[in-house]
Amino acid sequence: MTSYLIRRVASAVIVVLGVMAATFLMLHAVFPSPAKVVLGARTTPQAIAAFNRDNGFDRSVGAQFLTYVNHTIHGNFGYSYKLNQSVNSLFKENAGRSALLSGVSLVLAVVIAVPLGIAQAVKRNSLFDYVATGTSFTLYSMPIFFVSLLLIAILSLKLNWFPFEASQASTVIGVIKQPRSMVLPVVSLTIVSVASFSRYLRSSALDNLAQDYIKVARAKGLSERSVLYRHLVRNSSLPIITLVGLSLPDLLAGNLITEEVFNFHGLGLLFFAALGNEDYSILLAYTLVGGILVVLGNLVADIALSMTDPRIRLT
Amino acid sequence: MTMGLGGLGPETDLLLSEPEGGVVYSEGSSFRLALRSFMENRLAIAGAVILVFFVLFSFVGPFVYHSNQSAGDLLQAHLPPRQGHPLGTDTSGFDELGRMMKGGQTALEIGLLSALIATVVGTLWGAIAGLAGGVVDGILMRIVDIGLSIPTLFIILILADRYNATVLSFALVIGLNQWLAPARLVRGEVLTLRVRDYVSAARAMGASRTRLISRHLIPNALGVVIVNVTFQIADAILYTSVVGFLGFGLNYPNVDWGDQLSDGVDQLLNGYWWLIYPVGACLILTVMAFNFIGDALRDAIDVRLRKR
Amino acid sequence: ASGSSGGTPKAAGSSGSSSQAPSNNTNTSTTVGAYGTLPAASGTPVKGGTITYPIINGSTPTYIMPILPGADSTVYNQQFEELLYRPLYWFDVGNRPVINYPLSIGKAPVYSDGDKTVTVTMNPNYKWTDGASVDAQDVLFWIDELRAAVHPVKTDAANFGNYTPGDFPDNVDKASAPSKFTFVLHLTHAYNPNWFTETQLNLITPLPSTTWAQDKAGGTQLDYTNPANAKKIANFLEAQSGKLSTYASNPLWKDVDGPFTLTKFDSGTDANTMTANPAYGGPQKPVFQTLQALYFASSTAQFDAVRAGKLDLGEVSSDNLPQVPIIKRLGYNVYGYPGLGFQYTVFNFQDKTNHWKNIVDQLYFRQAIAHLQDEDAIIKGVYGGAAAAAYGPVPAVPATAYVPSDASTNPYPYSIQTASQLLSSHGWKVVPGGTTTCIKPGSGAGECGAGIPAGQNLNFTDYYTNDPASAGLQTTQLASAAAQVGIKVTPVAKTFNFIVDQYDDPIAPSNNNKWQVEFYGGFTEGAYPTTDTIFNTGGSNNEGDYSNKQADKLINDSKFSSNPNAVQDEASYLTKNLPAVFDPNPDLIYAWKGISGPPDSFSNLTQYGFTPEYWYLTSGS
Amino acid sequence: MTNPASRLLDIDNLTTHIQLSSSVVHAVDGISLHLDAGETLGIVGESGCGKSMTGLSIMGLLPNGGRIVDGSIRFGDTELTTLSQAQLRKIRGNDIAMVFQDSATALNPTKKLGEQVAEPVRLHRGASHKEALDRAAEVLDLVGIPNSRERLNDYPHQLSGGLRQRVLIAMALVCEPKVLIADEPTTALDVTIQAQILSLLDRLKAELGMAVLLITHDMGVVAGRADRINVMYAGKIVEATDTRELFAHMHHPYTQALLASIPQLDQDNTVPLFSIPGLPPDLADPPPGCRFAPRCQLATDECRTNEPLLSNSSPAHRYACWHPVDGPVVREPVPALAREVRLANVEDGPPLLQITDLVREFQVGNPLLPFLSPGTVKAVSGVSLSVRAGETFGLVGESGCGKTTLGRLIVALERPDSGQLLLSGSNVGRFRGGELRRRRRDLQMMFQDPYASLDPRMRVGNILAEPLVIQGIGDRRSRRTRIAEMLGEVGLPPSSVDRFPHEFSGGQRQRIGLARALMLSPALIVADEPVSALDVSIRSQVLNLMKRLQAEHNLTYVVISHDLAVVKYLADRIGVMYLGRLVETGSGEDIYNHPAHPYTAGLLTAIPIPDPTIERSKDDVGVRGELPSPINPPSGCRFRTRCPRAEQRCADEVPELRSFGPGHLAACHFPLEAPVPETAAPAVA
Ligand SMILES: Nc1ncnc2c1ncn2[C@@H]1O[C@H](COP(=O)(O)OP(=O)(O)OP(=O)(O)O)[C@@H](O)[C@H]1O
Ligand SMILES: Nc1ncnc2c1ncn2[C@@H]1O[C@H](COP(=O)(O)OP(=O)(O)OP(=O)(O)O)[C@@H](O)[C@H]1O
Ligand SMILES: [Mg+2]
Ligand SMILES: [Mg+2]
Repeated sequence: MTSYLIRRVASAVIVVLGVMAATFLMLHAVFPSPAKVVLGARTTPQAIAAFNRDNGFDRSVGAQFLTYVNHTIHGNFGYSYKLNQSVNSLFKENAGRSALLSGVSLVLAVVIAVPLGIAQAVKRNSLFDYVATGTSFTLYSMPIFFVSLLLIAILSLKLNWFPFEASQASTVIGVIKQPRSMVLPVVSLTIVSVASFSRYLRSSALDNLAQDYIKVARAKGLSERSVLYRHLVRNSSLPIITLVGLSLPDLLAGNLITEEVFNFHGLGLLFFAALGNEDYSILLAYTLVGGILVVLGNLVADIALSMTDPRIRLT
Repeated sequence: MTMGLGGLGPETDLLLSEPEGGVVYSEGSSFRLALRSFMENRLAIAGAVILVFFVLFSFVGPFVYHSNQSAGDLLQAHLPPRQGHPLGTDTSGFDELGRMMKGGQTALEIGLLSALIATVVGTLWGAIAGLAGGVVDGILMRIVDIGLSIPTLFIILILADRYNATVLSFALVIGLNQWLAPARLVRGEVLTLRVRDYVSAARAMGASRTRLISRHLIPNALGVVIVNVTFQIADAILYTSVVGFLGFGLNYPNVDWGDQLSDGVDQLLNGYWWLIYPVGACLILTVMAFNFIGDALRDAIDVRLRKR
Repeated sequence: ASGSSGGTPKAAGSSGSSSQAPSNNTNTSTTVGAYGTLPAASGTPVKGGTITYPIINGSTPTYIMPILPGADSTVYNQQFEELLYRPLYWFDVGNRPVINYPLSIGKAPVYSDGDKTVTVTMNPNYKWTDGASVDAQDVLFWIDELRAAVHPVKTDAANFGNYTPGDFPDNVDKASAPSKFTFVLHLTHAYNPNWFTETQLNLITPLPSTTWAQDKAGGTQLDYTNPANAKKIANFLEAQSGKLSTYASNPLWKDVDGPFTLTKFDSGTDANTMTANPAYGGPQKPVFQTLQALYFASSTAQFDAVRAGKLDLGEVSSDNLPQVPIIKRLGYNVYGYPGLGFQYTVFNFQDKTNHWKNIVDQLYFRQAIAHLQDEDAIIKGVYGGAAAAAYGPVPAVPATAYVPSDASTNPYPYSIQTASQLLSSHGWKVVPGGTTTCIKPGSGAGECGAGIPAGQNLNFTDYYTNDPASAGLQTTQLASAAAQVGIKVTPVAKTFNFIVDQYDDPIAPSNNNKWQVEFYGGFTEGAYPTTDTIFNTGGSNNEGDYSNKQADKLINDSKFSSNPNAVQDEASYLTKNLPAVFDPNPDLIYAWKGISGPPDSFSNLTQYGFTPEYWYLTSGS
Repeated sequence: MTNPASRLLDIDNLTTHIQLSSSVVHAVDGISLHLDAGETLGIVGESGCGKSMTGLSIMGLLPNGGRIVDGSIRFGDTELTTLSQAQLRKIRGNDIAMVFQDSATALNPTKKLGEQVAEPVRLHRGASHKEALDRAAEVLDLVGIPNSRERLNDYPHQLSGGLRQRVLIAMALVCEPKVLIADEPTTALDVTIQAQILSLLDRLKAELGMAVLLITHDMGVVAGRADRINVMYAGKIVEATDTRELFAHMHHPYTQALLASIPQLDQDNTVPLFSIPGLPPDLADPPPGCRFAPRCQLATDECRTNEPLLSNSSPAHRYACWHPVDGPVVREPVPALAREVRLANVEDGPPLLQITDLVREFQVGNPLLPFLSPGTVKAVSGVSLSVRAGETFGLVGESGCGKTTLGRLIVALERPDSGQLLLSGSNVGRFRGGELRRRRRDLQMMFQDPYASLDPRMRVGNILAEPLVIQGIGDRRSRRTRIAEMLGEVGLPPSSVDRFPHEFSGGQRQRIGLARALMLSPALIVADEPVSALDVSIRSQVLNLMKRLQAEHNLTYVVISHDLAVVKYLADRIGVMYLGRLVETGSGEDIYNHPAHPYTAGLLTAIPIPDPTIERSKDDVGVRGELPSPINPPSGCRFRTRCPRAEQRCADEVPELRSFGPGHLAACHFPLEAPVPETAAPAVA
């Protein structure tokens, strides 16, 4: 277990560093310096030179990267010239809201997908199964922004059931206080994951149904229901843990678009604006945080799995 | 087991005296097996039909339905469906139906191309990792992890800014975002394949590494890879729309469903429904078709593996 | 008041309100380029109440101190900060970008001693919150702080966005205050008075010299005339202005002379709330109580809010125009008008690849391209009529004192044939739909021109901003027209920032050979629309490195000669010589409901003028 | 005949069909049988003959599409076929319990053993959680699981296969059912464990006074355990009578053939095994008449047209055949080379293969961080042996003792960590790259799993051509002819070249595997469990084939199997492996008649003999306990932990191989035989 942890954490660190390096280099390849963007179009070459000098954008990429790493290690994610604020404070502002949105949708997705997938497996090749499969495929085949905008057009602007934009409250509590305004964003973010999760759960449940222990359970005289609840459900939902871990990147991406579409200011939106502004520090910080989240997600997933699934011994 | 052999329409060898080892029933190649189970899958058939339809629509359509796609007329912009413009015109004044055909071509091309890029890169990567094992494997797979940990949009937008959106560069951008999954997949496959007995057998005959790879590993990993390709195409087409939505779609004279849809979506509230729903349907149905097919293929190949 | 910004770069329409707008036939206004009608003040004013307006992601207030650093030198910061701190000169009378003396602290400046001395007398009614009146010292204080900010060079423009080396404050030799409400500036050269008034004096915003002259919170007031102190003070104020979360609480920013005081500021979104300042000394004190800026992630989100009737004042972007009828039904008034400035498709005169430099140097080629651009179709098809034709740097509308007489005639009207003839008459074999090639190389008459080899083609890439959509549509128009004379134009979408960052010869000389044509929008001009720094040789904003002796001379005159018509001459020359292809000037469109006020107080929005103090909530809303 | 009062189960004309998408499988076709209290009824038959379906029909647990179309199953006075699922459930696991074949998947991997065993108690007895667990512990004790209390909280993967099977049995017995259906309860286990489990079942049957329906394909298993036996073939019962009667005087040719085709320990291995040609019929469209007819030597047209019925024979001994036989085959000596003749071909002089102190250990855990690894698996630890050209060397031992690894070492698929491997004098370990590849042609291997050893994507033609192509032997035409010959030799139709592996039966695939190994006419062939994946009737076909080819081509085999009988039949000399060590080597006679090592003796006892008299006379299960972990094997003699004669010394010093006669070596401190005086044994057999 411990040795396993050591190993995983070690590789996690490597990955995170890799993410930092990769994003940093990519950014540099495209925008050697944000000077022009920061100083505005009416600026002068001298000013730009000066800006680069003052902010070290004239140094070698390697040197800049080292400072970046160094700052990051000390928990300093840099400063957004565009927004005239430290990235840390910007993240503090927004992280909560993003976490809320993604978290709720993720939980929702799992809560819906697991029973759905298992039900499909149990009733496989029934009408229900076909319908469910069809729908999940359809949703799965839709670009998330399209889903979101359809939801807005129909449920909000046509039927006026829900507000067209997410809660604008600046605190998480405030957001929670306006559940109606979060319905659409959450739904559109949930939909896509549900589709893919349920597919997976279905096949996992099918595999388990084929196992002898199900037959044994029946041979004990258990009713179908208890066979399902006592034996099938748990084993076939275990993979969801890994799945959730792996789906984090998609979740982040989806989150980004949903926030944009529903005007929900969280990290995604921040990132989105930053992309347009080449707001260096924000882009880097976001990708870094994203990377850490993903790595951590998988790590936690594996550990969680090892706790719930006795077969997996983390040696 | 040995039973059921005849299960699939036996066709005995015409032998005068039955050999000691018994007769052999013909069932055709494993490909035929797979095909058979594929054909039994209704969704798969649906997918195939849809796909064929849209291929014809995109590539044959323009010969049947003529429209000027080289010069748009701004004075004829975003007209609702009418005589001469069965699906109206888009914001540049191009005939929407004709545009959709053109867009279909590009979407399918990009989908295919980027899926190929992703698959080729991913397969090689995964295969090398799986075969080399040990430290090399460790390094290569870390790189994949890194790739998976960077927000796709970030990469796409960076690359999109760097490279001008042509069909090729577009396919590259998407492909280079998609190769990670197959890399992992193929590595896993190789890891299992390389310890199969028939590989040992080949080694025992003195087969060289290259032969092992080219004659045994690759052909047997192929199934998984092909399945993956179909999914990749689906994803790629989806991505075109996301990239379009972020404003890096293709430009005149090119166009693809992705940016048609994202342009259309801007018009959602303006009630220009003809710029949204038709192309939306095309995109979603096609993506869905590929998913159906991929899903069925996967089962079909499983059947082949299960068949023992 | 955008005038004072000395021209901020403007993404194609995309700044603030993406400014495109089709006039469906409801356009009853008679003025060219206007969209919708401008209602007269109506309804019975309600005392107090709250008026809401949008701030949109990327164009939110990020700086409060009236010396805006480069990073924060945007019209949005200006509008924000000018609600609290009044500039010496207020611009725009309605939709006309001219000095608005009734609203200005300074009276008309007096030039003497061969235009080398300026004397300004100030309106004594303006008071700081602490009761002290806004006087000449406050102006001198600002000048000293400005000097401190830009000297010794830290990152000059980084500390003051509108700084151009050699210009203000460098060109002020000495500043003095002979009397409480009068100050005198002695200049280093003789300048064109109009230029100096409308591009230099307009930068001035008096600062509370009696409360801000500190280097720490609650510190003693220092003698700011001592540069060392001035520097300390500047740094302190800068630092304070960096703390967005303290904007509403910091006592510094409580001392204002504008019509409002800041009471709430959300540093997460920059959404903010202001309340009327009873001590305001201007001609119109606000009758309503609260002015609230609501944050929106995108202009789409903003418009959704308008559609839902959530905003008293809203912006209408080109994408939303077909829905104007809907919001009108909700009771919104909608009005749009082009802002002063120009949008242009820039030629790169540096790119040597594929002999582009030699080709674009040829006036006939630039003319051909100009002939391929169909402004009328663009105005109708792309902007639905909500834009004004513009053929040069100073278009016919909005009306200023400087519009050249020929501004409203297009020297190069849309015509495929003319373009085609221009080419074939200069030694090109025009192949419609194919590739036009040079068959008569050489620099003589009827030949392609110096350095253009036989078989040369006319293909080029045209980079345009991916937002707003109109940019793409315009570029597509040009491309598909060009195709008809065998010129292959490849449009490529990039982010606004990428373009201004990468495809700008003075800034990124290394990319000189990477682009031929770009369209990222253009410039919002100041009231004095000289193209100094934009089209003069080596100008810091001369993106395409256009260089022309005659143009240089005219631009120089606009700045230094005393000729009052210098700008007109400059403009009409550039119009013909085509340093770029000038594009239609889109309207900035606003929608408001439940509020009213004098028409000018709404029409000036189109010039980035923001005078909510004139508004009031009408009963029944 | 037992009196009907004690009759528990009475099945009459049970017919079960399984509906497939395109066909109907007649899995069970009108069988009738009965089961009385306290008796064990054996059901034997080849794979796919409907044994399991019979069991599942009784339980009412047929797979999807499966249903009972006719007949009745009476349990006491209740008719099971007409009961509702709800009513059936009351009986399942309570009155009638079932033990399944595959202990690996038959336990829920994520539930504690206690829970799983207790479940039926709570269900049927309505016991409290605590009571149920107590009962579970009790039963686990009963099935001989050491310190069962603690085990309650273990998870299945923490148990060895043997223990898992015991748990399964416990689970079935926890409600003290009247009838226990054991479907191949030991097929997946090692002989040593199998013996333990079977005797356990016997004991429990007696203690709980229940009736057992013992389903198996192994005549040996039923011989010792069943009171009566039903022989099934292709969904029908072909013969049914009491055990001794059956073995002594079977009437059905199938029964006879089945018994004859099993290699037996006391068998003269110069005589080819009796074997049944062909394959069992496809139950989707069974042949008319007698279903065995196509494979029966006595079959006449009558057999092929109308079906013989069980009923028209005496109730004491029912059989369905038109041309009954009486008793086992009298093995008339088939023209075969007598042992002497065979051994004459075995060249003397330097051995073909000479292994000394071969060691192979596998690193477990992450190769990148060895210091974190739990240790190494001692797969092969210092094995020495030699094989002479033309002879067959057999390797036996329990699963996991290192047989395969040793085999792979011999054919250079694994590299030894230490030790030497000489092939006709030259050190194989030295060869690298091209040299090694060229030399490989002399060393070929035949694999255990007929499904994994052939590339599913290659046609048989290419599979057989591959060795030649790789070694660059011959041209297209010569290869084609060679392949044709070889197919003939292994008894496959020429048309096979164009077929894919999945089109062949298991036995046929093994033939292909052998053919492939032979293509290069290698000096040595390692056959790893060549027949253990095959059905009894098929098995003998392959064994005969291997023997015939050896005779014709004077091949040298190293045959690996966990089945001593198979090894003894094939091999001239036998090596017994235990936990990576070679504990005894000798001729088949030596090993069988006077084993020196207790482990060898134990193995012999454990092997079920298809002869009631012998089996019943056994008083000992042979080897008790389980195989220790190969990661840290016991010190000294590795067998000591399970050895009845073990003493302190065995823990302290590793026993040397000592000679017990010519070519008969064993490594034991307290051997069962007296070692030959001159103790200085050669290090090598
Ligand atoms: N789930 C199933 N679906 C379809 N056919 C099946 C299924 N299970 C078994 N069969 C068929 O039913 C027949 C009898 O199967 P059964 O399992 O009873 O044989 P068996 O004697 O138990 O063989 P084994 O010794 O391999 O367990 C075989 O022809 C088999 O192919
Ligand atoms: N590649 C490997 N990596 C790790 N351990 C291995 C490997 N191959 C074999 N082992 C271990 O070595 C030991 C001997 O394995 P081997 O397969 O040789 O035994 P065996 O006698 O062939 O067993 P069986 O009868 O089940 O085939 C077993 O404990 C096995 O788990
Ligand atoms: Mg069975
Ligand atoms: Mg083995």
